[in-house]
Order: sequence, then structure tokens, then C-alpha cells
Amino acid sequence: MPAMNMIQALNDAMDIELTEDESVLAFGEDVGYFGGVFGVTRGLQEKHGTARVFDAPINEGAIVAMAMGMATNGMRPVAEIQFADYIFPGFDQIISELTRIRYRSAGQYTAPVTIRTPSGGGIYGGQTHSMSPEGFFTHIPGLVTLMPSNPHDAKGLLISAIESDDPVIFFEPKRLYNGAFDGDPNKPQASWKEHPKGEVPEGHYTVPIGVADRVREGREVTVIAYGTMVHVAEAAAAAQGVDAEIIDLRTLVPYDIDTVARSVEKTGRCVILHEAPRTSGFGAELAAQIQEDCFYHLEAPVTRVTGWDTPYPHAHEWSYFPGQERVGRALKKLMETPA
Amino acid sequence: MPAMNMIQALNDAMDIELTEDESVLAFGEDVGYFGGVFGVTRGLQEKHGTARVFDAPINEGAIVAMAMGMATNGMRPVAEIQFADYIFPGFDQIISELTRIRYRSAGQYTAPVTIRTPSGGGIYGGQTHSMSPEGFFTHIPGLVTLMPSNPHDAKGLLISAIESDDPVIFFEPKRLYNGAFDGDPNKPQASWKEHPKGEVPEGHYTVPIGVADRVREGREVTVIAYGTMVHVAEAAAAAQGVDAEIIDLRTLVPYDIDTVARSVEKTGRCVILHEAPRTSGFGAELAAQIQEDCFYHLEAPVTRVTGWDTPYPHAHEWSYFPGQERVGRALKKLMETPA
Amino acid sequence: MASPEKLFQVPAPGARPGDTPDFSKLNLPAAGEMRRPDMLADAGDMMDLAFGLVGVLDDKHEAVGEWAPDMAPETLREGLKTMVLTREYDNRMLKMQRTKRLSFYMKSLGEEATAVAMVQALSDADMLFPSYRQQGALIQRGADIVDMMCHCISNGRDNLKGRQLPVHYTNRDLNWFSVSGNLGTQFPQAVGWSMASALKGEEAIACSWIGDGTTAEGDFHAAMTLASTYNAPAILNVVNNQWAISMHNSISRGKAASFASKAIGYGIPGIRVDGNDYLAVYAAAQWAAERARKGGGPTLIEHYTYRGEAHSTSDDPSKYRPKDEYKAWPLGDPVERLRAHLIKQDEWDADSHDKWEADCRERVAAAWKEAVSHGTLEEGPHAPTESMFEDVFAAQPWHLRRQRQELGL
Amino acid sequence: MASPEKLFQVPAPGARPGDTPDFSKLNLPAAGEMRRPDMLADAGDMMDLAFGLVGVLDDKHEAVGEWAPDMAPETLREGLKTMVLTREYDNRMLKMQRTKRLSFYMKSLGEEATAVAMVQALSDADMLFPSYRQQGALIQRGADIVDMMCHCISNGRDNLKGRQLPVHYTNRDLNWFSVSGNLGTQFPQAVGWSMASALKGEEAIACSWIGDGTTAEGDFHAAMTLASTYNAPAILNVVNNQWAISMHNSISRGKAASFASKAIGYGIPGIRVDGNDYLAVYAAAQWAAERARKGGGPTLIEHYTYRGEAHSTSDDPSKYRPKDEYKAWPLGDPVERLRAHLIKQDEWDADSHDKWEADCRERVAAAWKEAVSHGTLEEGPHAPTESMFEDVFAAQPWHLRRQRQELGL
Ligand SMILES: Cc1ncc(C[n+]2csc(CCOP(=O)(O)OP(=O)(O)O)c2C)c(N)n1
Ligand SMILES: Cc1ncc(C[n+]2csc(CCOP(=O)(O)OP(=O)(O)O)c2C)c(N)n1
Ligand SMILES: [Mg+2]
Ligand SMILES: [Mg+2]
Repeated sequence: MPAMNMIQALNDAMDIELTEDESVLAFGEDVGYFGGVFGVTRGLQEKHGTARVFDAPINEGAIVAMAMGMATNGMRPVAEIQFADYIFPGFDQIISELTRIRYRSAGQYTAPVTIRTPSGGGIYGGQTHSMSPEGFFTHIPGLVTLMPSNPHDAKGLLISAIESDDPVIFFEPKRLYNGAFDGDPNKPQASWKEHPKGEVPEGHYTVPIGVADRVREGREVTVIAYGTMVHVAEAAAAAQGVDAEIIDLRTLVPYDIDTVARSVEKTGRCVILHEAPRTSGFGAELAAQIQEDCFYHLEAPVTRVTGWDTPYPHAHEWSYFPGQERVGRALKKLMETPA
Repeated sequence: MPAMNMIQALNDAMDIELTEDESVLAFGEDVGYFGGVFGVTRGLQEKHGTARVFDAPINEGAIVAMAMGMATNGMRPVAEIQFADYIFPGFDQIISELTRIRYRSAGQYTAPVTIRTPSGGGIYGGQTHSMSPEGFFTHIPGLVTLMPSNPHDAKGLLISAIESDDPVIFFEPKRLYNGAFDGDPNKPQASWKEHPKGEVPEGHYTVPIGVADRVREGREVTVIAYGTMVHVAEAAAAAQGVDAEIIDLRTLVPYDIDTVARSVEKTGRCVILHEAPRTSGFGAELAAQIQEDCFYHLEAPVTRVTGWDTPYPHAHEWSYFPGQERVGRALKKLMETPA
Repeated sequence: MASPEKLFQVPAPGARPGDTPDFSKLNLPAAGEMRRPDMLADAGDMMDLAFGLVGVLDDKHEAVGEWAPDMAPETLREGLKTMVLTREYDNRMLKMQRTKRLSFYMKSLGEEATAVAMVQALSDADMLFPSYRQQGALIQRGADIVDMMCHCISNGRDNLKGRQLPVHYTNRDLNWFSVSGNLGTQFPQAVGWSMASALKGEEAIACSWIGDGTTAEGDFHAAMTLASTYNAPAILNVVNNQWAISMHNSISRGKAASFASKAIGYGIPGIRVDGNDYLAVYAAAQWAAERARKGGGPTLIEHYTYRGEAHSTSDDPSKYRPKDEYKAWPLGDPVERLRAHLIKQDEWDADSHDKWEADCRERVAAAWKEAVSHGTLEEGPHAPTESMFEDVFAAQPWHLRRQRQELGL
Repeated sequence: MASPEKLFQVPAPGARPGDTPDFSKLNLPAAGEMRRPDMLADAGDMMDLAFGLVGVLDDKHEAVGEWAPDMAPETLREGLKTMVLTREYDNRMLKMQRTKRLSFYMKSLGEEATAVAMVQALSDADMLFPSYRQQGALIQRGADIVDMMCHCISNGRDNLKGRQLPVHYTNRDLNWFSVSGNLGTQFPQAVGWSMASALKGEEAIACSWIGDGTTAEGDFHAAMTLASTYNAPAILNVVNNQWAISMHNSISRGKAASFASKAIGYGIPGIRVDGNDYLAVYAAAQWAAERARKGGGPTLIEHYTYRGEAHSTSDDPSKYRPKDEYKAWPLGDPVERLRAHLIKQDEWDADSHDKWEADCRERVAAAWKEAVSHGTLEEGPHAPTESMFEDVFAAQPWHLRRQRQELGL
């Protein structure tokens, strides 16, 4: 199996879909000739032509609306929003239109659109290149929300997204594009080449929507994470010597409640990680549901380790990012809680 | 004290602020000559002039941006968004600009803007005139989120909002504009004239931001609600004969954690109500925080009674709305949970 | 420096309640005055059309000038009949709303031609992305008015399962998109749809309508930008009925000479047409459709018309404009004008007209009876309650299943 | 029916890497050709300005035509000096980014006049709502370049407490707004700001800049609509530097003849100006500012220029355009052209120029030294970590206090 970084894996997924299904299109700002500011669509225009892979005007609402209109006319557009921070001019088209068309037309029209967008911090991008806005999207009925944590899942999930008949928002943790960053900015990040999930099967395969990945089995505490935070969780648990069960959610809506609940019922302790601000972040939903479903198994409150309720600051990036130290501290504290 | 409905109370608040502070302005779609589609600004243009109360083009992003620009030039604009369902074209200006300007300029610029918008269902408005999108806004750092449940609070809170140096989003539960609707569509709703909170003091007063109102003292279970759901809670608790402590949150961010936590510690049981869809709604944040803060006092899981994770349907309005029956059932179930 | 009053301006209509309506300043070109450029001419060479007014029917009810379309009398009669039927449908539905049988309604009085003639000039495969005021277009496409009523009263036969507010029709069989309550969102979607059609090498174009007030939304700009960039085969209509609820069109138009002139900044042809002149609307639609099909790209058409009644059943227009302003509208009534033209051509007569009106009234009354026999909003039957949880996703996920179960379903 | 290729079009630049740059099709009017209408004339009577190109400096370095501004040599020299200083500042900062002392940088090579001359024509009380590429305007307003550097390296003296990406300056003392990373958002804010100024009866106007690509955003339409409706005293600049990162301006412009022509659909004057002609920019700015102050409302100015370097330190332009395209740009270099003009007028000479350049280099080097003495992004000191939790709200609420405490602060 070839080793790929996440950019290559995503590119491969789109290449396969563009090849297999002529209704698949890819567009967005700088997506065409240039191949995207992170290079995720590099080479696709050359291979599949300007009519199928192309640049779009800088108007995120227009991009979503165009995708939706095309989708109701038989296409499967993959639209890129250059940074997740810039998706909000398109928010109305997503919440009022894209995700409602099936419902309000009673199934007469559907819009199988995939919106890809890089999210998260850790690249000194400041407050407008670092957001993790996934929480907003999980509050929208009718929208599938995905975030992979590695090249293998990125490819398989993106293929699932493109083939899904539902609109999908697909967050790409940009800090993971080029390596398995574990939250420690002071050491070189691990190359995907050396990571088992950097091995990406050739050709078509899918990672199913709605199924989490238990990346570490453990008995003492359940850690629920997605994207970059999966790697932070692994490193922090190892550093603390905690026998954590680590769940990579992969799908946020509809998430894998069975895997989550089974794990928490086993461990009795749960910590939820995300980079996004805490208040009303997706961790809130997870915590609320877990305490409801697993109440009688919980030995300690469900805890959240998250970004702060502030914009993402430039200089204090590593005080904002919920890194190994903060995750470790939370794990330790949870373990110290008397059962 | 004069009896007022909520429309009159809000109108009065703006009238007072427009009179006392010449930097206060009011604008929005149909807000000027017509006085708003619900009449909330009626008479204000005539009294305060076209330069201070005026119509705005149908572009919610423009309305927010104009308000923000004016606010950075010394004004205190009160912008109306005609229905909360239509706020999303303005979402980017709210999340990326209005609520960040203080932070990103390190306090050099501030934007004391109040955005008023009617929300919630119960008026057969279908999926585009019934939304309760407050959850989205509670995930935005730097934004104060308010929702009154009665004329008295509406006036006092709106005055606080206009005088606040923070940007404020002010949700007006439109089903309460003309009466204290308790969730039962089959009986005539109580007039505000007969409701104690329909008595509205004349002149200037404030209801403080961040302070909840314990509208009913009780010992068995804590009910947390805001807007229309406060009245549903009261009716449902009475119907079930449950000795509920009912908290009208009034401020969602930053909410009154002390009042909430103290109550749940006392009762050991908690149900949270809102009309908005459940997943990642504001109830998730409340439940997550409460189970964390009050874990050792909880005798049952924190429960949510909410709108469904679907658009608000027209014909099935009363199956969607979390009415007395559903609230009552949740209360009953909670009371049956063994301690 | 100028005085503050001069600096800060809020546009106001010419007349408010109590004032005498005055349209004398409109200064509109007469019917037949505008030239008809070659259908594939450069947008830059027809800017005059954006500032003028394409009209065909003159004061003597004759079709005059270059834009006069070559139409079979049968087509004209069909258009007239649909407009009359639409009007009777509207009248009935308003009455039913007044007696609380509908939760809400929106009429299209005075604007029927902007919908009906437009659709007649298109082919059935062309996709329509309407706003809430093109019921005439839906009827012209052949919708069953019983079905339309069943939707409006959310009964068991409502093809939208009771999910939508009245008048928010969807009809895929008739290539009619789903009406959204959110203003303007359909405009860029229509462009996207038409781009896909072009990509597939199909003939079908898209046609969308928004109102004058809605042009202020960002989606207008999105649509125009996309259409211009990708040469989308789409007809983009702005129905300038002078009002956006209580706001005069000058609040969204500002100082622009016309809405059609907005096309210039996108290099798109902009045509202002007399929206109450059925023949002019047809002619402009035909021109734009052919241009699009031939690879000439999009056209923006401003329909200059007047909203004859309230915005919806939720407002009282006498609160913000003179009661009799509609009567003073200088461009007359589309039904009356087409009727007079057909009579002048000896293709119609007063009796036939009266009879058709009576027929329509009867047909609408019968349709209503049939519609309510399938249930009403208040009393049902509605779509089964569990259907509320369907169509959110292609398949129902666990959380919606749980919620359905919470309702005991 | 047209072939699919004809129907679906994606605009492409004239040249890509490997091609020979070719601007021969631009067909631009010569300097001095355009008329200068009365400052309070109707927007509708000056549409030619939107399709033309206002230029003042001719090939012989003379100021010609009606737009030639009456400027003191001292002012011209000041402008030249600021442009040179800006360029040296940019050069230094890029170099420092290349050695990882900055996380990010954006140069303005070739576009200096669009910022510097604009600000010189305004008064100090006028409020600037810039994008990220008007550092020249900030320097012209008198910003201390040490302060600017301290911001860019987020050190302890950064007036933004390390919260913003480099080049996202805020400077209230200089009536410079806060640069946003979100494209175009400042455009309608500027209009709102200017409306408040008008309401208060104050003299100050607002001036904002966006790029060609950014005109596609809804906020462009929002700003233009507001400005038109309320007659806002604002200057709205579109810096058409031909590129939006890798996308040619035709992706956002589509088939429009110019960006200035977008003003027509709002009834606002649109002026296209040679952005590399310092005198032309000054003249247009002066005209627009006076118009606004006299109650004539907003003006849209398109600055026709070329982005001389990469978009930012994150892209390599040789990947999407010919390496030597900048050299082929027919409108030359703003610094060179103004320098030649001043020399021709005997108000400047080559030696003074070289000396000023050297001075600037030195000054910038010294400033850098001083800036880093207050700390760097990598090594600090930064603003205290707890400051991260400040300025979210006017007062710190409980949840932020708790979060601060979680960090042990
Ligand atoms: C995004 C959005 N904002 C506001 C509204 C509320 N609203 C409904 S209709 C209307 C006026 C529309 O006027 P216009 O575009 O002229 O269309 P007309 O009703 O005249 O056909 C408004 C403001 C809405 N539906 N959607
Ligand atoms: C809302 C938004 N979308 C996308 C981006 C990413 N982005 C940053 S600069 C840029 C190109 C802007 O081009 P242009 O407007 O021509 O300005 P220029 O850089 O040429 O000065 C893009 C797409 C952004 N910053 N904000
Ligand atoms: Mg209208
Ligand atoms: Mg540019």
C-alpha cells in the first residue's frame, strides 16, 4: 500500500470519484489551475478538464448555491471553502437551503453536495485561519458532519461523502495535512510515512459514515476526540500512563452512539476533546447525551478539554490549543476522582 | 403601573433610549414608516425622525455591517432582523466582525450593537418563520445572548442591551408578543393584562444581563427554560403537581451559573427546555455544564425536552413544539427515577 | 460642507397614505420605442435597454415596434385564460384565508403577465426557480389547482406532507423548483442548475424570479457574478412591483436608474420591460431564452409592474401607501390590456371573457371543495405525524429515530 | 443549440506559466484622454469614466489633461518618499519572513500609489477601512514603522497583544480601522461609519479598499447598496491588481468591462483610474472626497494596477502566471513614474532618490532592530498570557474567568 499524506489521500479520493462518475465536479477558490492553496486539488484540472475542476469567484455563498443548483440537476459537486473561517458567507445557503431541500420538497429534490474545508489551528494562522466551526454545523438538521484524523480515513470518508445522497460537510484538520501532529509544537511532527494510517489502499474504498474508530482499547477512561485531537489524546494518555480507550469519532452527525456509550459504560469515565471554543461546542452535545445515556455508569462527571471561548490568538496559539499538557491534566484529574 | 404586551414594552424601551441618548438609532426592514411587521417600532419614526428610525434594504448582512460601522463611530444602533430565520445572511458579519472587533483591535474599537429578532414557533409560520436559532449564537465568543419571557423583562433587558458596551443579540419569542402563551394551542392564551409580568414600570429601568429569574421556587426538580418555554414549564409543572423550581434564564450567554447550580444542587434533578432542535442546541451546553458542576448532587440524568432535529413543519407544528404534554411526561419520568 | 440632511438621505416614496398618488415623474418610453438588438449582440452594445422600457401594446391596443412578437392567437388566448384563472384562484384563496381556512396567503394581482407570459415563452424542460408570487407560472405549466390547494391547506394530499407554509409550492414533475421562504436564495441556485445543464450539453435553461426588494440580498450579486463568469444559460427576472412589503423600491434600488441597469456591471444584458404588457414580457422572454440556448449566456429582465394588493395576508397596505395607488398605476392591468388587444384583433370578445371568468370561478370553487374533502389544516387529516421525521436525511439516523419514538411513533 | 463548450465557460488569463505575457488587448485610453465631470454631476452622466481609464502622467512624464491635479511639489515628494519607504519596509519584512522571523507577510509592490496618493488626498479625520495591502496608507498616515513591526512579530509591544496575524494592523489614533482576515467585510462597515458621520453632521468621510477578487463577495453588494440608498459619504476603492491569489480577475469580473462599471447599477459614479499613476489616483481621490463632503455621496474607484509579487508568503506565483508578467505590465511602476515626473519638473533628482532609498533601507533596518529588542513571535516576550481572555467582552464573564483559571492564571 502506498504511503500518503492527507493531502495526497484527499486528492486521490477526488481523482477516483471524478474518474468513476462523470457527475462529480470539483470547484472553489484557487481550486482549478493552481490546485488549491493547500494543493488538495492539484493536478485534477489538468487531468479532468476545466469543465469539471475549476476556479470559483470569491463568494462562499455563491459556491454553495451553485453546488446546490448543480446537485438538483444531477451533479455531485465537491465544493472547497478555502478556510473553514470563511464559510460563513455561505452559512445561509447551507442552513436554509442545502440541508432543507430534501425535507421541504418531500424528497422531490435532493442535493448530494460535499463541502470540503480545512479547519483547526496550530499553523500560526491567527484568528481567521484557525477556526474549528464544526459545532455550528452539528446543530443543522439534515447535514452530515465529518472530520477524519488520518490519510486512510480521509480518503475513505471523502469517497463516502461524495457518494452520499445527503449534503456533507467535510472538515480537514489542516495541521494534519502533512504529518501526524500530536500537539507538541516543539518536536518535529511524525511523517505520515511512518504512521500506520498513512498507508492508504489504492483505488476505491469507503470508510462508512456514522461509524467511529476505537483507536485504542482501554479500561480506565474513555477519550472522545476527532481530527487533530485524536493524536493529542494518544500522546497524552501515553505520557500519563493512563489506560485510556480512545475513540476517533470521524462522523460527528450522526455519530456512533453505540461505540461511545458502550465504551463509557465500560470505563465509567469520559473526557471529550475539541479545539473549538467550549461553550455550545460539539463537546456539549456529546457530554449531554452521554450523561443521559450512561448516567448510572458514570463515576465522575464527563469532562471537556477544548479551545477557549475567545478567537484563536496568533501569539498565544499554544496556550489556546488544548495540547497534551491540558489533556493529560484532565485525564489525571479524572483518574483521581473517587468512583 | 401600566399593563403592556411585549410589543408595547419593547417599543417603550426603544422610545426611552432614543429619547435619552441621541446616539441610539433603530433600523431594519419595514422598521421605519410602517413600524415593523410586528409593530415593535411603530410610531418611533414619527416621533424621532427619519434620520434615527429608518427602513433598510433587504440584506441582513448589510444591516449588521452598517450597524457595526456606525457603532465604531459612536452610535448605539438597534438593528431589527425581521425573523430570526433570516439572520443567516448576516451571520458572517456577526461572527467574524461584530463580535471580534473589540478583541482583534485590543479594545481600540468596540461595537455596542443590539440585534433584535423575533424567534420561535407557534404561529403556523412554517419552517422559515419559526426558527429558534439561539444555540448558534451561544457558540460565538464575545456575543451576549438574551431572550425575555414577558413584557417586564423585555423592556428592562432591552434597555440593558442597548446600554451594554458589548454586542447583544436579543431574541423576542414572537408567540409571546400578544399574550402569555403556555403551550396549549387549544385554549385562548392569557392576556398580558392579567399577567403580573404584564405590569411594566414607566420610564427607565433595567433588568441586568447575566441574572436569571427564579419564577417558581420548588424542591423536587429544577426546570431551566427561557422565552415561551418558561410558561410551558409553569403550566406543565402545575398540571403534573410537581414541586418544580423553574428558572427563567433570560441571559443565555453569560448565563447565571450560580442560580442554576444552586437550584440543581438543591433539587438533584434537572430538565432543560427549548424549542430549538436538540442536537447541539443550548440545552446541550447547559446539561454538559450542570452535570460537571453538580455531578455529586444529581439523582437522575439531566434531561432535555426540545424541538426535534428537523425543520419546523407547518402542519405538525404542535407535534414539533415541546408542549405541556411532553414537558409533563419528562417531569414525571424524572420524578420516577429512583434517587 | 453639506448640511446633515443633505448628507444622510433615506429614500421615500412619492406618496404615503393620505397623499394623492403621483406617477407623473416616471417618464417612461412609449410602447414600440425600444430597438430589439440582435439576440447574440454584446451586452455592452445594448445598455439603452436597461434604462428604457420595452413595451409592445400601445394605447390603441395594437402590438407595435420591433419587439412585437409573432404569436398565434391561440397562444395569446391561452395566456389570457391562465391569467384570469390565476386571478380567480388568488381571489378564492384570499377569501378562504380570511375565513381562517388557510394560515397565510399571497396574491399576485397585477403581476400575472410576468409569470404567465414568461413561462409560455419557455419550453417545458426549462427549470423554474420562482419566488412566492409566480403562481401564474405554475398554473401555466399545468399544475392541478386542486393539488395546489391541498398544499396550501397542508392536508393529507399535500405533496409536501404539510411541511411548508402555503404558496411555497414544489413540483418536480413540472420542472418547478421548491419555493423558499428565504428571499433570493433561488437566484444563484438557478444559475448553478443551468450551468449543470450546459455542462451536460442539454437544451434546458433555468429561469428564476425575485422581487425588487430582494435584489438587495447578497444572493442577487452571487447569481449575477456566477452567471457572468460561467456564461450560464439562465433568465434572471426581477419583478419590480414597486414595493417590498411596506418599503418602496427606492430603499433597495437607491439611486440606480433601474434594476435592469444592475446587469451592466456584470456584462450581462439588462432589459427593462413593461411587466403589465403581456406581449412585451413574452417578447423579452423569448429573446433571452433563445440567447441562452444559443450560447449567449444570461439575461436580467426587470419587470416594471405594480403589486395590486397587500404583500400577504399579514399586512394592510393602506398603512403605508395611498389606498388608490394601484388605480393610478400608469401601465394599466395586464389582463385588461391583453383582453383589449385580443378583442381588437377579433380573437376574443367580451362575452367569452365573462364566460371564462365565470368558468374559472366555478372551477376554483369546485376545486376548493375537492381539496378540503382531502382534509384541512385545522382538522386534518395531515400526512402521518411520523413523516415529520422523514426526508431530513436519505435514511433516518438514530437520533431522529429516538425522537420519533419519544413521540410514541 | 450551442455546443457545451460554448455554453459553459470558465474565464482564463491571457497567459499561464511558460506563455509570453501579452497585454496588447487591453486597449486602454491614453493619459489625459478622459474628461473630468463636475464634482456634483449626476452619476448617470459620467458612465464613460467607468469604462475608460483616468490617467494623468503621459509617456513623457508630464501631467496632462483635465484630471491633472494642482499639487505642491512638496506633496508629490512626500508621496514618492512614502512609496519608497513602503517598498523598503516590504522588502525587509519579506526577508525576515523568509528567515522565519515572521509567520506570514504580504507585500504591496506596484500598488503603492493606490494607497499613498489616496490618503494624501484625504484629511486626517477621514476614516480608513483598508484590506491587508494598504500598508502604504498606514505609513502615509504617520504610523511608526517600529510599531508596525512589533505588531507583525506579535511581541510585547504589539498594540494588538499578539492576537492578530501579521499585517492585520489596527491604529485608532490614526483613524485606521482594524484589518480583517475576512475579505470584504470592511466595505459595508465603512459605509455605516460614514453614515454615522453624516448623521452627526461631521466632515469626516470613510475610505475603504478591497481587491478585484473580493468584489465577488456579497459584502461588496451590501456596501454599494447601502451607499447608494443612504447617499453615504464614502470612497469605495477596488484595487484591481489583476490577480486574486492564483485566480485571474476575470473569475470575479466575469464579462463585465471593468470593475468600475459595477457602480452604474447603483447609480454611483464609477471611475477607473490608472493605479500606477500616482497623480491620477490623487486626482480621483480628491474629486471623490470633495463630492462626498459636498453631499454628492459615494464614489467607486477602480485602481487598475498589477500585483508585482506573490499574493503572500504562502504562494509561489510562478506556479500560475508567467514569471515575467509584471515586467510586461503596460502601465509601468508607480514609483518610477512619479520619480521621472518629479525629475522632469526639476523637483527631484537621481541622487536624492538613491539617497532616500538608502535612508529608508537604513531606517527600516534600524527599526527592525528596535522592534525585535521588544521581543519576537518565537521567543517572546508576548503580551501576558492572561490577556488572551481579555477584550472578549467589556468585562470578563464567569466562564472566561474559569477558563483563565484552568490555565493556572
Ligand atoms: C432573507 C429574508 N429576509 C427577509 C424576509 C422577509 N420578507 C418576506 S417578503 C419580503 C419583501 C420582499 O419584497 P420583494 O423582493 O420586492 O418581493 P415582492 O414581495 O414584492 O414580490 C420580506 C422582507 C425573508 N423572507 N427572507
Ligand atoms: C471570506 C474570505 N474568503 C476567502 C479568503 C481567502 N483569501 C485571502 S486573500 C484572497 C484573494 C483576494 O484577492 P483580491 O480581492 O483580488 O485581493 P488582493 O490579494 O489581490 O489584494 C483569498 C481568496 C478570505 N480571506 N476571506
Ligand atoms: Mg416587490
Ligand atoms: Mg487582486
